[in-house]
Amino acid sequence: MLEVKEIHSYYGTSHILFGISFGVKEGEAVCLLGRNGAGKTTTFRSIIGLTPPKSGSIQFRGKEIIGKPPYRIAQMGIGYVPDTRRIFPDLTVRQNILVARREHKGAIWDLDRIYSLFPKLQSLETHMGTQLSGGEQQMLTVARTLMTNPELLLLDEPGEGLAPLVIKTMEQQLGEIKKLGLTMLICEHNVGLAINLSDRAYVMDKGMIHFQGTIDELKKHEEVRKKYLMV
Amino acid sequence: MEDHHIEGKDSWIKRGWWLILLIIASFLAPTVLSEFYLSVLCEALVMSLMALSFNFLFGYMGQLSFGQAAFYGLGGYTVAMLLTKAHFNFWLSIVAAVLVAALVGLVVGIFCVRLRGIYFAILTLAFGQLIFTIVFKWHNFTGGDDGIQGVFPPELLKSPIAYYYFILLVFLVSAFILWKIIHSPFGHTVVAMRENSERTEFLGIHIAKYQLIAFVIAAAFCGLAGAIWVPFYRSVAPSYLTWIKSGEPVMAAILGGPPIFLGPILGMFVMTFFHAWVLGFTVYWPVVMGALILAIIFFLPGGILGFAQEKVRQRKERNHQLQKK
Amino acid sequence: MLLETQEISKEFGKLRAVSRVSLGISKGDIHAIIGPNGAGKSTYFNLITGYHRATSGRVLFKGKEITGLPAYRRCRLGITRSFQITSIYPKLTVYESVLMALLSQRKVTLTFFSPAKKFFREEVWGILEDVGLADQASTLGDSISHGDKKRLELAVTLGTEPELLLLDEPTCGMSLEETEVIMGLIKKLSVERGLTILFTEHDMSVVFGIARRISVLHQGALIADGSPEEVRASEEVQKVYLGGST
Amino acid sequence: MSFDVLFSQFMSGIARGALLFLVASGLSLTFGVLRVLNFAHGSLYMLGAFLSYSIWKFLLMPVLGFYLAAVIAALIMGGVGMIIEFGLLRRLYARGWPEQLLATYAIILIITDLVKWAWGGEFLSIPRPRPFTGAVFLFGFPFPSYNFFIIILGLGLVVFLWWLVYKTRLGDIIRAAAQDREMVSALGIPIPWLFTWIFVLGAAIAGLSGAVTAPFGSVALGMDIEIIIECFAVVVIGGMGSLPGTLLGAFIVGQVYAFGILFKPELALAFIFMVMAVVLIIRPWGIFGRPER
Repeated sequence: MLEVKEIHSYYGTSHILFGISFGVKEGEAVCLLGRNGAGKTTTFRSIIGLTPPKSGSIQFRGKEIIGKPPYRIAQMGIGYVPDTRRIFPDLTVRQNILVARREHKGAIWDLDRIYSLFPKLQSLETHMGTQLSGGEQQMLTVARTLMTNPELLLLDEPGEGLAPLVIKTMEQQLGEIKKLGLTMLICEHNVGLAINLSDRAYVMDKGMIHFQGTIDELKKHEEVRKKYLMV
Repeated sequence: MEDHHIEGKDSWIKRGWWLILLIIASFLAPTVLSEFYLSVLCEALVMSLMALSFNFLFGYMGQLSFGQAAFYGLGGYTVAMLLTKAHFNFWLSIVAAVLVAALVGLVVGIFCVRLRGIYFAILTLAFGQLIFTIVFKWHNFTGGDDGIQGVFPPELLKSPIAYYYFILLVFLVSAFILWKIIHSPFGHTVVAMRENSERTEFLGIHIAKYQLIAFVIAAAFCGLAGAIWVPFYRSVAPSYLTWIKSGEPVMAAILGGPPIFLGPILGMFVMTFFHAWVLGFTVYWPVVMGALILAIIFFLPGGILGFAQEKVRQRKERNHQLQKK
Repeated sequence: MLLETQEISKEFGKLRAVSRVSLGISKGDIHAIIGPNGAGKSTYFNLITGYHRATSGRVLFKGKEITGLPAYRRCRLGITRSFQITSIYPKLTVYESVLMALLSQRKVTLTFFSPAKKFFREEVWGILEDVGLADQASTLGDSISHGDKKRLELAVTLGTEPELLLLDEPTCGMSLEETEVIMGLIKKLSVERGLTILFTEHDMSVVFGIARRISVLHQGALIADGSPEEVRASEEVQKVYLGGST
Repeated sequence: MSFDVLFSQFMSGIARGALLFLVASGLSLTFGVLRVLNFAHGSLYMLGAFLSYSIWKFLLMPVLGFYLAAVIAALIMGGVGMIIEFGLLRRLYARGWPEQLLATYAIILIITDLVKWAWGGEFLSIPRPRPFTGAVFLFGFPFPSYNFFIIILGLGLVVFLWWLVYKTRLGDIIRAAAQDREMVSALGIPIPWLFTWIFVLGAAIAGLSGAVTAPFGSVALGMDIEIIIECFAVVVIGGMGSLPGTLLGAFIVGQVYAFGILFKPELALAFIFMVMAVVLIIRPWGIFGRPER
């Protein structure tokens, strides 16, 4: 579904990604693990087109997407959930969700469905984006992206800065989304949530992929865990 | 570091030869130029001084002032009024003009340095326009729309050639002083504020204070530029303070290359001589200038010198890579 | 006590980022502040360096109250910080960046006519040698590697000749080798320059490797404070923090 | 000073404020969404005024001519706006703001010369259109009824913009894009398209406001600079990119101007700047503005 090949990305003049390659198949959940600064966020920004790679190739459903503006890539079916959440502070919760709505055939998400998945958001409907707690903001970000009816969901650090109990709830909700058949790419430096949700894992450090395999393989591979993940 | 220092001294003569040649050429200029082009050269030098002082704020401190014409005009008006109304000494009038510009710069600066980026540009523009309006509307004091005519330099500088040498000297000394300031610890701080003002604040620098000092210095040199121009042109008018005038140094700096000391001078020379040439066959100079600005923005990002530097750097890199291979 | 915070709190609207934290940092110590993301570490740092002003409580440095002082004044008193996201001068060379700090610290920034490059050669080279950046002195800040940027930031903070150095995640985003180099450097600086160091860190191996004292923040409040052994043994800490990450 | 003088100055201040709002709202909207400060906004206003004059002359319709001319001028200016955004600004979004600023400055120079070439340097004027030729009595004092036309138009624009920005989905997108355009783009909303239409809207409003000033008898070169400086004062006082801020700023500047003229006509602008200075000392980012990032 998504095929990333040998991409090199730069942030200003600094070289961040050094030939990253990986793939995500339809219906699976894959995680990118690695410490802060390993290049995970840049990888996501490269996919969605916010930091287009200088070389390499990214194909989504067989079509090259490097060079397309972010809104075109999003319209093709990639939904991006950024790590800093980026709620629109001047909009209410409801407006934050509705602003992303995009009608197309096969659209499955609407306000009702979002509210049944995240009942908390319904009760906060008229609050401003900034009045929410961290966990609520995270739900809202996910909800907002779901409204675009993506086929592939990029989740950047969905558990970042959340209390353990909230992370559990988040994990459960993401699990339900996964059951609906949505393909997911998750990145995390805090290994728990991503591992529980994912089928396969890639481990990144310093802009390179150092390990790839199933979750079980990763669990067995103590050296990789020690060296790159510090667990 | 020792090595570096010696190498620096050695190559100074090597690298500076063209500058020395230019200065010698500028001293010889009156012998070859017609009176018309000599006056264009005078204007280019005066405006270059204005552009240098503007670029001290823009290229080095990273703040775009769209109100420098106000200080230029104030310098001009101070000299004009002191000479025609108070019959003041010429040299003291010049000094007074610089002081007036610096003082007004201080007052305006106190408000402006609180802001950054585009907000700073708007506010300087607004204050510049305010000063323009006051000068324009205060008819019985400033002559309003008519300006002030009959501003004469002293006997010594009566001839255009003598006055040209005066302008040249003031320009060279001022440019040297600005160059020294830019390379002093103060200048280093100014550049650091441009690069990362938060970091600099956490190194113990009171940002607003340093910005204010730089603003006053720039205002003073702009005032000086206006002050030496008016006795040459024999008159001053409110158009000296308009934002069209303020736009000229902005454009010169971007045309020449803002991060380079000589950039705005080159830009101003190109503009002034181009202007003189264009006026030969059309009065629609602004439209030409507008088109020129757009052309530079689109085709010469980084300005003339910036573009040239980039080309040289690319060639060096290529040679370097070839050598490696 | 070199630095003391007495019951300081910081509120952002309804959110209480730091809640009545009282803590003393003694001279010459290497003191770590740990806690999960969002525990208030960064805000606590900002209260000490003057980036934010405390909603209530007091900050004392060498016994003098500095609660209301702006950042540049605190820096002049001897408190310097590094940033989690490296904050360097992209278009200044490594040498010039460190020079900037020294110019500011030695109060010569209002000198207008002598060349800046003539000042403090020895001191700048000394610092560059210390942090191992001497061979990159004339490289621009944005063209050195990530690890070197972190080192450069440390070098710049040293240029202000601080007594108290606050490091926000000094090994963030570094490889293992780079991390070890930085850890050694921090230890060395603490001994040779007599620095007091307060730092935050995610990487527990760094924390337990060099900290002589550890304070744990959780949801803005101080929940533990003591030697590494004590903190490791604390049940509450195990529960909120160490337990959560494994 | 008697009540009738004060009241009449107040009302003329309201009218002036309404006109300022007409012009400044477009400037503020463009800045709020595109983050480009359009120096040439005043020039669009001036061009709108000159265009409406010529269209009015061409139409030769006694009653409807003025209104029709104003609408056509606004539409043409919308088109000009599209050319500017599409041809110039779009290529500069990735560059620094100084270059964007200089580009709009270049547009000023070009439009000024264009107007000089096409219409010359004379003062032009359109007679007040019916039914706003006479005076209206308010508490027994007469006021030019055309002022009320401007006030009604200003209020109409307030309502329209408020509805657009706060009550429609497009408004949600506008506010979201003003905050975080990258994120909006990542949600699949075509930002370039949004930018073009916002700029077109701003230009059309500028053209319309230029057209409706023609009956004040002040269509002339230099009207662009005069209005843009006051608009800067409005947005600096109210807060850049804020609709309520622009409204409040326009009201304040209108009043200060009206009473300033009463006090000392030469320094009316100076009073505006004094108010601006006071606001800046207390809130450097304007009354309704947000601190810069």
